[in-house]
Amino acid sequence: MSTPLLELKNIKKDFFGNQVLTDINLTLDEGEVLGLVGENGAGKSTLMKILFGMNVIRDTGGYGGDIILNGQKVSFASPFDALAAGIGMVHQEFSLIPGFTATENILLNREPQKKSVIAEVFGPRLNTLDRPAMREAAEGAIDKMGVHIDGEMVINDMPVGHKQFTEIARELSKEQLKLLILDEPTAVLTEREASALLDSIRGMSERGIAVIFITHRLQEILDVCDKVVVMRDGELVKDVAAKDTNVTEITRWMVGRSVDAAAAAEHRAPPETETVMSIRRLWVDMPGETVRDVNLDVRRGEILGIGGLAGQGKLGIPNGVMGLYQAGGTVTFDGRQIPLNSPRKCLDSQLAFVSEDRRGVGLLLDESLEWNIAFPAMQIQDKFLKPLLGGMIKWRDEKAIAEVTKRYIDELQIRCTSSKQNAKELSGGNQQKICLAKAFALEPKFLFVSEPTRGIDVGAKALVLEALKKFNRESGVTIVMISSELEELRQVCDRIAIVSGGRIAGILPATDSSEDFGALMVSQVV
Amino acid sequence: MNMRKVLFRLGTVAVLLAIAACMMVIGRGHTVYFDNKKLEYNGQTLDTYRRINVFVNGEQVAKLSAKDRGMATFTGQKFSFDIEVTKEKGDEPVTYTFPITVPYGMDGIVLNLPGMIEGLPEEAYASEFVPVATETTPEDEEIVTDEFGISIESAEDNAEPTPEG
Amino acid sequence: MSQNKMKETSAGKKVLGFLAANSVPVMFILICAVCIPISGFSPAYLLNEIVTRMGRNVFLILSLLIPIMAGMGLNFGMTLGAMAGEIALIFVTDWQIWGIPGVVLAMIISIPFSIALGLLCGKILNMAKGREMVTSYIISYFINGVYQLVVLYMMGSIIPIKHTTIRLPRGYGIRNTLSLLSMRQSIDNLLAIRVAGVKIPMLTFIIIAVMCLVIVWFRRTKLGQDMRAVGQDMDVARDAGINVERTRIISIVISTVLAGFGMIIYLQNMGNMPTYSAHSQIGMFCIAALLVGGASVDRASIGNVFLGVVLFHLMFIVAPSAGGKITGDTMIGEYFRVFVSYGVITVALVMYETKKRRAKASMGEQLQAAQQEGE
Amino acid sequence: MSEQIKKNDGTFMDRVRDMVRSFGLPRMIIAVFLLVLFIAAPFVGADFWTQVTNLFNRFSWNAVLVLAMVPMVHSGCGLNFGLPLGIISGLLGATLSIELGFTGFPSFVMAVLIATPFALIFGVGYGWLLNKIKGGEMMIATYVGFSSVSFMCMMWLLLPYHKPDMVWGLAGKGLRTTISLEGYFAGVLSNFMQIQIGKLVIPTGALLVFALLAFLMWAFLHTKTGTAMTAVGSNPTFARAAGINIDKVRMLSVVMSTWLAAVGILMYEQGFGFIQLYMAPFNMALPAVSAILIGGASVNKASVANVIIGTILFQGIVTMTPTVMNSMIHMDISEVIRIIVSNGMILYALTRKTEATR
Repeated sequence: MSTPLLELKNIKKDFFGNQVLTDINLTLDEGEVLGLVGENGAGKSTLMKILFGMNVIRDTGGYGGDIILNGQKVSFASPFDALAAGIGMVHQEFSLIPGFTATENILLNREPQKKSVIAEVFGPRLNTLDRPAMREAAEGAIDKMGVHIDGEMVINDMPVGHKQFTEIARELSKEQLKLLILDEPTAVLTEREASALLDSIRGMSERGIAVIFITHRLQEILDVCDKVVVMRDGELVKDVAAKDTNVTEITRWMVGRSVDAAAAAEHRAPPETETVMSIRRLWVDMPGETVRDVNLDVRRGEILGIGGLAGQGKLGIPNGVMGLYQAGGTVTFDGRQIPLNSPRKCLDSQLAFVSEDRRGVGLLLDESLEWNIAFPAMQIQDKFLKPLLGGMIKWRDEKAIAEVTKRYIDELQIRCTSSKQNAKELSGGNQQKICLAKAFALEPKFLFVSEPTRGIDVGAKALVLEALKKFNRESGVTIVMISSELEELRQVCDRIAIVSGGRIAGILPATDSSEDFGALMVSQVV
Repeated sequence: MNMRKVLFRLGTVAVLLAIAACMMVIGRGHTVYFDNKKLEYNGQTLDTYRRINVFVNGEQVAKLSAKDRGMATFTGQKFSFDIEVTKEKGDEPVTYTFPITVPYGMDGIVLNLPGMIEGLPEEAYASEFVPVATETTPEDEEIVTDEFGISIESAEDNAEPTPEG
Repeated sequence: MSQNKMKETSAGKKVLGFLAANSVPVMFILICAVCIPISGFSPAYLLNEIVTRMGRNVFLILSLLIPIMAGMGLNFGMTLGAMAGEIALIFVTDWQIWGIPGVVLAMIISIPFSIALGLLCGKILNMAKGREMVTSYIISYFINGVYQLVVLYMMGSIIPIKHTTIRLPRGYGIRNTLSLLSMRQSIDNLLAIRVAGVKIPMLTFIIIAVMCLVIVWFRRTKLGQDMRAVGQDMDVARDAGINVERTRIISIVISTVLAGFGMIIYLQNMGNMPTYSAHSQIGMFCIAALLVGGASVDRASIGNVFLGVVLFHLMFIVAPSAGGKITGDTMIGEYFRVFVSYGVITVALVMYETKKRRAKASMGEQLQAAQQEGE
Repeated sequence: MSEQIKKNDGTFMDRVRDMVRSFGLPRMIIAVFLLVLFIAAPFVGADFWTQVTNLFNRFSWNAVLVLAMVPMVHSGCGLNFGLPLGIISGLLGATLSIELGFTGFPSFVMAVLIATPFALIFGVGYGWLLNKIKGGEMMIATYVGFSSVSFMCMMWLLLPYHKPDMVWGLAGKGLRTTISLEGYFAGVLSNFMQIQIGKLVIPTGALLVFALLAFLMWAFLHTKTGTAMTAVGSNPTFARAAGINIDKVRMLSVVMSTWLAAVGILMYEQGFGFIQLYMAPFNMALPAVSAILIGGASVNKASVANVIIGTILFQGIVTMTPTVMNSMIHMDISEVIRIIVSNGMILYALTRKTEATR
């Protein structure tokens, strides 16, 4: 038997002690199409980043295990090394120059050139571009792809699908290409474009190019792949031939966990109370998390989870309701309609929000913890202020601020040198606790918590979830928690709504089986 | 390849330097002053001429009566001019052609024409022109501007005014 | 019938769109159209002036094109090149090199100064990505200080300056005005032809034409392509293996060198050099002229340069006289044109920033439309 | 006992090191340079107390202009290169007050009162513009300043001023470039409660007015609105999520800055004794900007302390270099040093990575 094109042996990776990949082994033959599936955070992207030699990996301490390409052990110092070795990757985000034509983009920085005398003096960059040769090379790559796009069209004028194809053609135009990684390429395509892409993947495979195909659309995997690899929690859980499996099975492998029973154990019965917030026909323009037509009712006193795959719009819901991104539709809270696109009005109605973007939205990184915690309460509810001159002047009450900060530091076990420390000096977990404290200080009736455990360590995770639970139980606050980690939602929430394709795909009690949630997650993926 | 590139670059620099050097030679400007003045040399006294017309490239640049001084400018080191000399009133003008070489470092040279006509040695008729201190300052010259600088410079001066004493 | 009407409205829209996209040049055409008759200048005079000013200024303005291509905005740092050119001219004047050789020599001498200053400017701008313009603007002030230090204090004391005529009476430093009489209009006069009383400096125009060709050629080179790529999206260009920082520095260096040449051409036409103020406003006026020609912060063409020079300088010539005729005070017109120069840059900058913000806000409308369709 | 001293020493050294770090190298260099100038002053024959008096005077003229930087830096609008706009309001106030026939101290008060509505109107317009172009404030502010100055150049000629003290004698109309304030408000603050000890003269009144304004600024930053302003500058998204109307806060900061600039120029004129019109306000922004930066501010952080330190350092260099450097090396390079130092400082602030990310 010939040596496989690519072999991964015991690949391990941790981010600062956080194990994200454990002992990944897989092989890939020439011309083979491998479908890689898994929930968000399962480790797919990290694995691909390792394979592609991305800088993040090296900056965070490298990886363990071996990558063997064509029988030789390789270690890429940068994506350029990976490219030279014949690995191409099409990322989720477009990497195209908007004002260039498809041809120019396909051959970006690899343009055929005509020699000129001036270049001898000032270096080869003063060679003129050989436009006809460029056109020819680009057309060759487009032909190879099998989907026709106009090489002379400027990227800005293209439909999204064509941009995606331009990226693929760029990889194909590289002579040495042996392995192509496609990271959710169909997410932005229409159905027709997607099926064209699948055809082109088959074509590539016939030419001997191996393809790693990452997608949430499981049917596509079954249609085009030779084998399916399922990852979960940084482990490779299944490696089977595509013809031997089906969508249900794959879903189960993706979300199924051995700890199922334990997680759901301490659940109370979901409170059967009246609706406290009702969302109707909500759309939100949040880049990458577009919400299309969401209808959702939240019951008083419950913890509602919102889950779903990344990019499906679950983050858009709280951001839209709280007015951080442009939104439309109606939101009624406690019988009163809440105007959208106005954070102030939401906060005045005693709603609060802990953003997923801690550093961007959640914190004043250059200010003290005291400011961070007290600021919204001060601005919205006039807390921590001393009226001077008969209320003409609202003076900051440093003492009250320090007190409340101390209280939360103790309560949430925030590790800091003093309450005057700048927020940016804290670790991720402690920053998250500050964000919670900020929301708690508002004493809201209703709290949105978005990705509360993203990027924090296990200990802090448990503490944060416990704090939320306690806040709900003791103060009777309704909480809507958004998270990519289904298991986390199932630990804390009473009910879980799954968002797929910008819409609510279904709401299930937290005690339902993982498979049911998994099926909902992939039901309307766009 | 790399060697080649270095060579080409050095070549370019050399060419530029060569052009620069060339320009410095051919563009070097000199001023020639023609004197129709008495000259004493080795006890010999040469008298002025009644009229000397100086031509450069066929163009008249000076018309010198006795004790006059004329002026012409040229670039480069070699310079040739023609003079039309009228000794006394009514005489037929005599034409001479003089090629001279001006040293590179010399901005201006004064030529005593009577001396040259008599064929005296160079040190007799040629001397370096030394500008007198009371030369016209550039401020007196006509200043052409693009009106671009409109009173903004004065604003700069005013930005940090000093208290008036 | 209705179709016809639709066509009409779309044509109307097109005209409106064209006017909106070219509002600055259109506005200037209007100003000129009003001011020219009032000013009372003869067409021959105006034409003569325009041709002279074109020869004088176009090269300088051309130097702005390349940094715009590389996405670095309006290069207020072109002043640095102007200073390099001036330093070269000081030396050439002191060495008494006259005429065209003097101009050529000055250009060659300016190159190393321009390159050094350009490298410095490029390096600093790379440290201040996203605020290139304000930084390059401050750099020009900063280097102006250094220039003064060198020219006003070091020349004649540390740097040998032979001729007392160009030194200040105190012995060191260069006089406020440097006479360039020896090379005045030497380029302009060579090959100059007169057409209907208008002197056309052919050699200058040939140089400008060659420069335009070079720019056109440059756009087609690999480096030009890289610059366009860097200008549009630095991250994508970096991912594709283009050395973004180096490319940006090169664009500034080229611009500085060209500005140095441009300044020498400009000053040989003027025939004298205000040593300490010649450069201080040149950047502003070149930028204003370019913007008047319809360029924006991220897009400029050779056509913009020529149109800009014509319109801007027409305004410049007629404004004082027209202002004088209207208000009885010529100073009004002079202030008016200064105001217009600054105003046009302000307007261009504001339009650029608002356009950048507007591009981001269109997605929401789409979503709303989609929902309404569903209803 | 001795151990305790050692410990104190350690913390002291640490504090010095911290101070140096937070102070920044260029600021240290400038401070040391100024110190050297002061030490050298007596040796080159410059009288120490005269120098100090000069510094006090200069400080009292300029400090309010520098203070005008603070609100906009706090709200994240960056350095207010558009200072001339506020200065113009002040100039309008001063000229109108004289035109209306006020003299002495009342003319100063009237100037402030008249300047205020102008500053408010200009500030609102300017703030509205800056809200439309978030991210590109500094460059546009610069050119808004320039445009307004050149626009006012026309206005100074055209507005119907008649007071003989102010208009061109021959034409009888059009304001002069420099107008003497003798008999109007020249020195009305500086001479108020002036303290004279030997050669040292302290312009108490002017310093008190600055102290009052500085105190009000400090107090404002401690109120609810002031806190919101700081938060907007520190992280606008955070502030928006906390229900702050960012545009309104930024607008307020711009109006405050413009008004302070108007008062600042009046303070300057009362000390200087002259009103300077036409292109004079043109480059007034740069010295103020560099002064606050020298005082330790950055593009989005500034405090009243920065204003005081910065003004002292900057004006110290401006007053000391001519006298000291000239006698030392017999060259008047003070102007050049001022240009290099002030613009170099602005460049340093603009290129700082930490300060560039907002």
